[in-house]
Amino acid sequence: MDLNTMLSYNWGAMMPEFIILGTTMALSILDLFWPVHFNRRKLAWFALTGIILACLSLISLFSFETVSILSDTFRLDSFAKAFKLLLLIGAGLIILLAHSYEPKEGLREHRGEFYYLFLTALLGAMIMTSSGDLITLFVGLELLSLSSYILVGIRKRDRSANEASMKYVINGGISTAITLFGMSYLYGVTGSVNLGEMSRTMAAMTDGQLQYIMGLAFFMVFVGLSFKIAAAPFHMWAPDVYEGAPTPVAAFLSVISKMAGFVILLRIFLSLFLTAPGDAFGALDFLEKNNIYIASMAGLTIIIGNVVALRQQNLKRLFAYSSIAHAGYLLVAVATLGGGYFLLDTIWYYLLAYVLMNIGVFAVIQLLSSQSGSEDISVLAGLGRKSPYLALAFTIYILSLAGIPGTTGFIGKLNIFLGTFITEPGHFVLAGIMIAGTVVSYVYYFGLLVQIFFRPIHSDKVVKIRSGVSVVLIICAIGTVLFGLFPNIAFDFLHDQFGDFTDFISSE
Amino acid sequence: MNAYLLSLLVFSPLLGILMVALMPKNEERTIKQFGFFGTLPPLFLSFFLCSQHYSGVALSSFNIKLDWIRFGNLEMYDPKLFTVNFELGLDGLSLIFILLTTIISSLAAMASIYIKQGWKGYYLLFLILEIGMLGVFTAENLILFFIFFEMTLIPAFFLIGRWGFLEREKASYHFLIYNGIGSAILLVAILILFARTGTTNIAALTQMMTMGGVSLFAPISSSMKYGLCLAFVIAFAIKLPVFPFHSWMVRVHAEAPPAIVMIHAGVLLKIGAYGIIRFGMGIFPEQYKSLAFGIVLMGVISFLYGALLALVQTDFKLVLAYSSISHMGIVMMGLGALNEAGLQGAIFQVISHGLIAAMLFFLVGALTERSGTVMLPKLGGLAKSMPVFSGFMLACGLASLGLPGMSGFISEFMVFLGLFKSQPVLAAISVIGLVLTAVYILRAVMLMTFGKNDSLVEKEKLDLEGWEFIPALVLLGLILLIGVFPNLLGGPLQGTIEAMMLALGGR
Amino acid sequence: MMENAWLIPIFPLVAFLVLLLVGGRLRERGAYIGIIFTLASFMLSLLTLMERFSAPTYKKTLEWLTLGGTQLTAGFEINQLNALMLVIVSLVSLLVQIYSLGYMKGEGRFSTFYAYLGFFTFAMLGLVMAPNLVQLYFFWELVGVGSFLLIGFYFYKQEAKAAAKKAFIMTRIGDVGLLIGIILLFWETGSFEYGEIFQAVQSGVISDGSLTLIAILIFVGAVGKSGQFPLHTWLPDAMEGPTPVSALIHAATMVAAGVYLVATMFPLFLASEAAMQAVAITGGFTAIFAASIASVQKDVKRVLAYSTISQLGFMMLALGTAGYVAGVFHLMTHAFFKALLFLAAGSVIHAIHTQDIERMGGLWARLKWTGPLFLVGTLAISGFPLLSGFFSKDEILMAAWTNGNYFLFILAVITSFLTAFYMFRLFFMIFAGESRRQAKQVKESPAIMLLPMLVLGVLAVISGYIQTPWFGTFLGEWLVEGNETVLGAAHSEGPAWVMILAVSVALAGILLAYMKYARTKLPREGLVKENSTLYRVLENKYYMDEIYYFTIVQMIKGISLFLSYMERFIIGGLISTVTGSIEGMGKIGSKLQSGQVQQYGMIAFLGLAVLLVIFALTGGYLR
Amino acid sequence: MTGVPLSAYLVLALVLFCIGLYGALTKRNAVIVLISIELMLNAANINLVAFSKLGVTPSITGQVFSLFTITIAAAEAAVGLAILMSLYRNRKTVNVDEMDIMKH
Repeated sequence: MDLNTMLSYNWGAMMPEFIILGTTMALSILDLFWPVHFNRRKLAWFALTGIILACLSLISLFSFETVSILSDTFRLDSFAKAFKLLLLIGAGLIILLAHSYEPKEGLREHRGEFYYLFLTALLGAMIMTSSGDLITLFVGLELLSLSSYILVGIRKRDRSANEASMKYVINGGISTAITLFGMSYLYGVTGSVNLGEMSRTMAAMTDGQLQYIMGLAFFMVFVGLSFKIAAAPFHMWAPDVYEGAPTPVAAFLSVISKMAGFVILLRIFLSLFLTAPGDAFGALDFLEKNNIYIASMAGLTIIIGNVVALRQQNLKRLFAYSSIAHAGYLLVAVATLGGGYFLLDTIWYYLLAYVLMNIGVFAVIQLLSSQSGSEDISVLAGLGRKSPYLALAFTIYILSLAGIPGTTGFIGKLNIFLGTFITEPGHFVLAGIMIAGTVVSYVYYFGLLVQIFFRPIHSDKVVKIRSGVSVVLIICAIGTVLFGLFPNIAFDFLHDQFGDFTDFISSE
Repeated sequence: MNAYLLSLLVFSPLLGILMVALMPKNEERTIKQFGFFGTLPPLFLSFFLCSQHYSGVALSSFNIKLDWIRFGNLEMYDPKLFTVNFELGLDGLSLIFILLTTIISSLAAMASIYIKQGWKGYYLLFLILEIGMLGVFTAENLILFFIFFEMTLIPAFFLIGRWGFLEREKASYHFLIYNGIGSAILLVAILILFARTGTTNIAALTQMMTMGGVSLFAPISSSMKYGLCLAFVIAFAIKLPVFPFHSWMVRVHAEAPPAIVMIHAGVLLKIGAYGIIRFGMGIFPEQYKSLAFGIVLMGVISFLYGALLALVQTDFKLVLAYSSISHMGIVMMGLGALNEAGLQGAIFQVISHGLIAAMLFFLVGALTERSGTVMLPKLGGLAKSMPVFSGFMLACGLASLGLPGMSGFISEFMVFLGLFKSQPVLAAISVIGLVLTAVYILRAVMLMTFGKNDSLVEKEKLDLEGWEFIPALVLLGLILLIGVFPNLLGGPLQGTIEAMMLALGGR
Repeated sequence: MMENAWLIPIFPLVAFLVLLLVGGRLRERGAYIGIIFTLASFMLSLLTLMERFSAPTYKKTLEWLTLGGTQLTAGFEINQLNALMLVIVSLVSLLVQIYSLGYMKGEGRFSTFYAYLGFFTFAMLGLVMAPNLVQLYFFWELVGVGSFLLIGFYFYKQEAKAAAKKAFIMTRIGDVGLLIGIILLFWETGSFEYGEIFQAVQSGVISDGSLTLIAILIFVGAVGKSGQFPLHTWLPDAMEGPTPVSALIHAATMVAAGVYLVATMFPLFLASEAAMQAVAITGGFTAIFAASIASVQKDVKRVLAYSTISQLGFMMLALGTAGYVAGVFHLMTHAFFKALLFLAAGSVIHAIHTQDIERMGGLWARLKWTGPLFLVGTLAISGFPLLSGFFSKDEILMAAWTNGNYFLFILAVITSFLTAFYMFRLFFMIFAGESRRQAKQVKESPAIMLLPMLVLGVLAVISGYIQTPWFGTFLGEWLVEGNETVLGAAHSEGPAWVMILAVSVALAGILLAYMKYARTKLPREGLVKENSTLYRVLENKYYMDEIYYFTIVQMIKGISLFLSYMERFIIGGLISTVTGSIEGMGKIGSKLQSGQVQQYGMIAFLGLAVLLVIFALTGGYLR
Repeated sequence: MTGVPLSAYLVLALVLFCIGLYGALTKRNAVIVLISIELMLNAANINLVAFSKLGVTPSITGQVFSLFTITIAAAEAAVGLAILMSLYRNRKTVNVDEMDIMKH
């Protein structure tokens, strides 16, 4: 690989990643050399600028043809574009949140680290969306994971933060190992790490033995990635880690990291297992035949997430379980493959909704908990009277999470259901579990609203809202309602820009 | 102009919302006034619609259809597939329900004067609730219907939980969860239809389900049609509510603020009946026919069960709650009768009970304001201290037990007329309920108004006064009007009923 | 005039509305509004009746309710029967209202009282003018409400409250029967109109079974309204209402509505032998049953109430034995003399402020007008020759005899005897014997009360002469005119000894009463000993109330309580089981979340292992 | 050397993986847990290398992959130990089972 080849690559395709990378490096250098007394908070604006630039460059890449560079390890297809956009939006919002994050003991000198670690994590996620082979995929995954281990524990002197990050490392390490082990088998049966090639080899696979190993590998990869998306029974780290992590990091884990998990899951499933034969005769596709496993995990995740959330008193833990449940809903879409017509629309839209509503919720949690020093749900008490607009915004997010019409959450769920019903026979049991889970979720979601509107005021302290958070709150609230009432804004955008994601599998 | 009139009607409470929202939150008087004025635009618009109808303008000319959502990217198959339009429409049935909604909303807004705190939030939610109700009755497709349906749920949850009586939170939870289950079932049914046919337009679905349409995707088997029809019926039976699904509603009646129960009993429960007529009967006439026996049975059980339980309650609100269950049983009986008399009777019963229940709860509100309780053992002899109130109460009670000359009689008469034709045995069993109804209503009303005057109400200035006459007189007037000239109500319904009967296959 | 007959019920309605709206301010003057409007109504009724003598039946209907292809109509019809009823009702109502002016003096809620009376009169007039069954039912229930309101007029009295409720509910039971009957009839004949129904009945399209069923159901309605056994218990209690109300509603008009109903539906009943039997037997049994109770009651109004029940039974008996004319005739005469009796009793009560006849006596001298008028009424009801009751009762006995139902005939004769006995028992106990009060305390009623009584007294004497075996059967001929084939003969011819028998049993009854109560020649306890079982049974009205209380009322209460426990425990338990199990799952879930990271890993590993094992064992063929 | 079949390497890797998993899930000392995780990652490396040499379609990419993996494993170990150190500073323990202030 000489210089000419290097230069012949269309590096423009990696523009957003380069921008993020550049910002990260700039930030780390700045952090290193700026005087100690200099407020690191300002670095957030650099980071935000970087993200916005990356976003703009990504938008300018929309018209870019699908390319794959670096011998097909990095692909810029519509799938990558679409999900990168979501990642960047989410990251931008979280940076704004982090900007006004003020834990009791303060972040002090770690604030600078926080921003560039955050960006590296983002970079990892972005690479995952674009990766065209297992190596980049794995590297991206680990970049994301390692950065988030540190982010979780960035409050070095906080005991629960230490514990959370330790737990995260151990669990994450195990999951990485399992994933990698599965990937090694996949490599073994195909002899390649390039997704395109692998998919071709696997599609032509007739040897029952190899198919069997491929099945085992599938489960290992799936389980390993399930840690990332916190699907039951691989979800158990999530509540503890969310609780111990700084609120913006919890938001990051529950939104960006989970989104990355789904993206990689889809990448692998769709490019490898969709076309792989499910049995020796090749009558059924692998995914089609084995979707019962995914479906039962989805069901389990929904049940556990919603049911255990009922008993939570800590806001972050509660939303950890809530986000577990939402992962379950998304897994339903994966299991049913969106009925064959709706898969990517559904997941993209749901993740968009999820970004908006969940970051909104975490913004409110951050505001309230940093003010009162407690994360108990009683800090919400009387919010409706104390600061009605904040309460209104929170209500919007909650309604959206609960899937009430008029919000994005509803349209998202609706999409998932369409996918479950459109095939024959429909996935009625799964849909039943999902709808039952939704009803159960009303209990705890509305329990929060009960605190806000029906209970007497918890403390008279006025909630001070920094501009960064208020921007997040407003964007999330407006987005939630806007895309809920006029989802076609999002759908049309998706279809106009990315069509049917037809360039997903194609590779030269 | 006509095309936008309906959307204007549905969203006209927004004007009030805006006005109330702009008020500072301590301006009690102004907020209450604006809140009430906010219910007037829809009221006048609905009157206007009604007058248009009577002057011969076809109701369908008010229909509106705008592009809204398109799910999936299936343009290459058929651009109309999986589209959900914003489409509102009107027919005789919805016109009647809209009138009921606007009238009761205005009166309930008036009765909300009794609300003691949090006026701003109250009226905002109240007006949102009204938008939801208006939307439910005009929605032309299932998704839109569902959206408006849920839109009634959330404000009602807050209104009950925040402004209700002692156990309000529990009541609001029960309300939420039961209705949540109901709407979950509804949603599943709606989405199965949507997923399998690619449309949610009610007319198109009716066409497909009865004539057998072409499905691009997996077809809807006939057993699935039964399932869907049953799902619709159960979902709306929870809303109505009938016997096994009623316990939430009892709590709501007992704990919600009376003005909200006016809306709740007056309009919200009626969505159940509307839904069964529109979707259960409308979309799946074949399947509905074979479920009819079960529906009637459910109705009969509710009718008797509600009446029997109302007999032993000591809280007047609970008496009314069980009486509502009982009366909704009559609706089910009518709906299951599968003939013109039954269906028309059921619709009449819906409207009539809406008015009567609204009036009763208005009176409950007025009494609570004065005595602080509506526990029957604590009341008595109100006829002496509050003769006018007692007169209205008695009139209302009589209306409720189906006295001729009042709206309740017409509906009960028609329902039984219909039921004796199609299910004579069940009808014969259920007539016991007519006697029981008289027993429990007289018991409750007479415990309050008759007897020795030893109740808590023993202060000066007790009787109804001033504005309080307006809701009472308007409602009583409407009850009497329908009772004496039933064709005023029956006229606009004929078209809808005929169409339904045609689909059900004759009388 | 007949085309304007719809105004007849409208007048009292207007009075009702006016009094309701402005009555509070008018106070006692409100009474005049009621009286004037009722007078207008009476005059109009009279004119209508006059016109009806020469003109044919007039009927006018308007569309009322569209029911698919069927149009229900509302309107009015003036035929012989209801033209007559209109006059009776409006006349009695008018008289009672005039009477009340005196009787209710001092009552604070004067206008309310007149408003209720107006409402009742409206409903009753509407009932008799109804051209179809739906409208009849419509007013049928309104009449009940009028009665309910007036019985409960003294709302603060516990007894009045209970009586009002009982009256409404007991009659409601009957009403339900009527309603079912009407509905079934509609499905059999396709119409609610009398004419079409009768046509259908005569054309024989209805099977015998359903015909009988329908007729009996309709009769159930009549049983409730007319206080026939077994739904009679409300009527004596209804005496808690003001006495003029008892005269109007529970003697002359409303309770007669049942008889009117059977008379109106007579062709239907005629078509079913069994239904006729049922009517006759119920009537006959009720007649003697009530008469026996009346013989021992001590409350003047209750005696009259049981007497009313008994007389209504007579009328049913007449109808049931095909004596259409006899029934209607007795209905008319009874209206007059029973109203008279009640008003006179009211006058007595007004004078001495008690209703207990054992505390009365010797009032003949004090109540110079009331006494004779009461006597006239008593004689009339006892069937004393040449008074109205004599003729009408005679007509009934004739009908029963000619119908060939000898058992019922004997019942009727015994009842006649009992009637004479208990009525004169009442009379003598009130007016004969020694006075137990100071002269000053007892005052004759004012003229305003006496005048209506006088009018009724005259009518009680002369009204019988429109249908006598001697001076022609004008009433009967007119009533059956045009319908002879259906309604039967204008007059039942029978052996002359029937009349003699009737007179002699009446006289015997009077004599017995005279001996026992006026002369005290015979011990008062001669016939039935006090404290004997039979006496107690009679005094407690055969324990009917108690039987109902302990069976039906208690049973329903029991069911209700059982259901409310079921609601609380079973349904509530079911709900809490569901919520509890969900909560329990949550509890287990959060217990598993022990904070031990290695345990998390273990669970995850187990998850993986399970997936792999299942996949391995099934070879990936799980589906 | 060439006589060793692919399956032997695969079994070795599997055994190593299981040992690592067992250690990670049972050992109290966090350091050992981290080491066990390394063991699991290295088991995967053995697989990769073995497949690269003896797989159905041998190729060099497997070895490239394992190089990446080794690097990442190192980074992971570093991060893990760093976190463990800061934990130790605050808690004076490296026992995994004492890390349970957040639960339920």
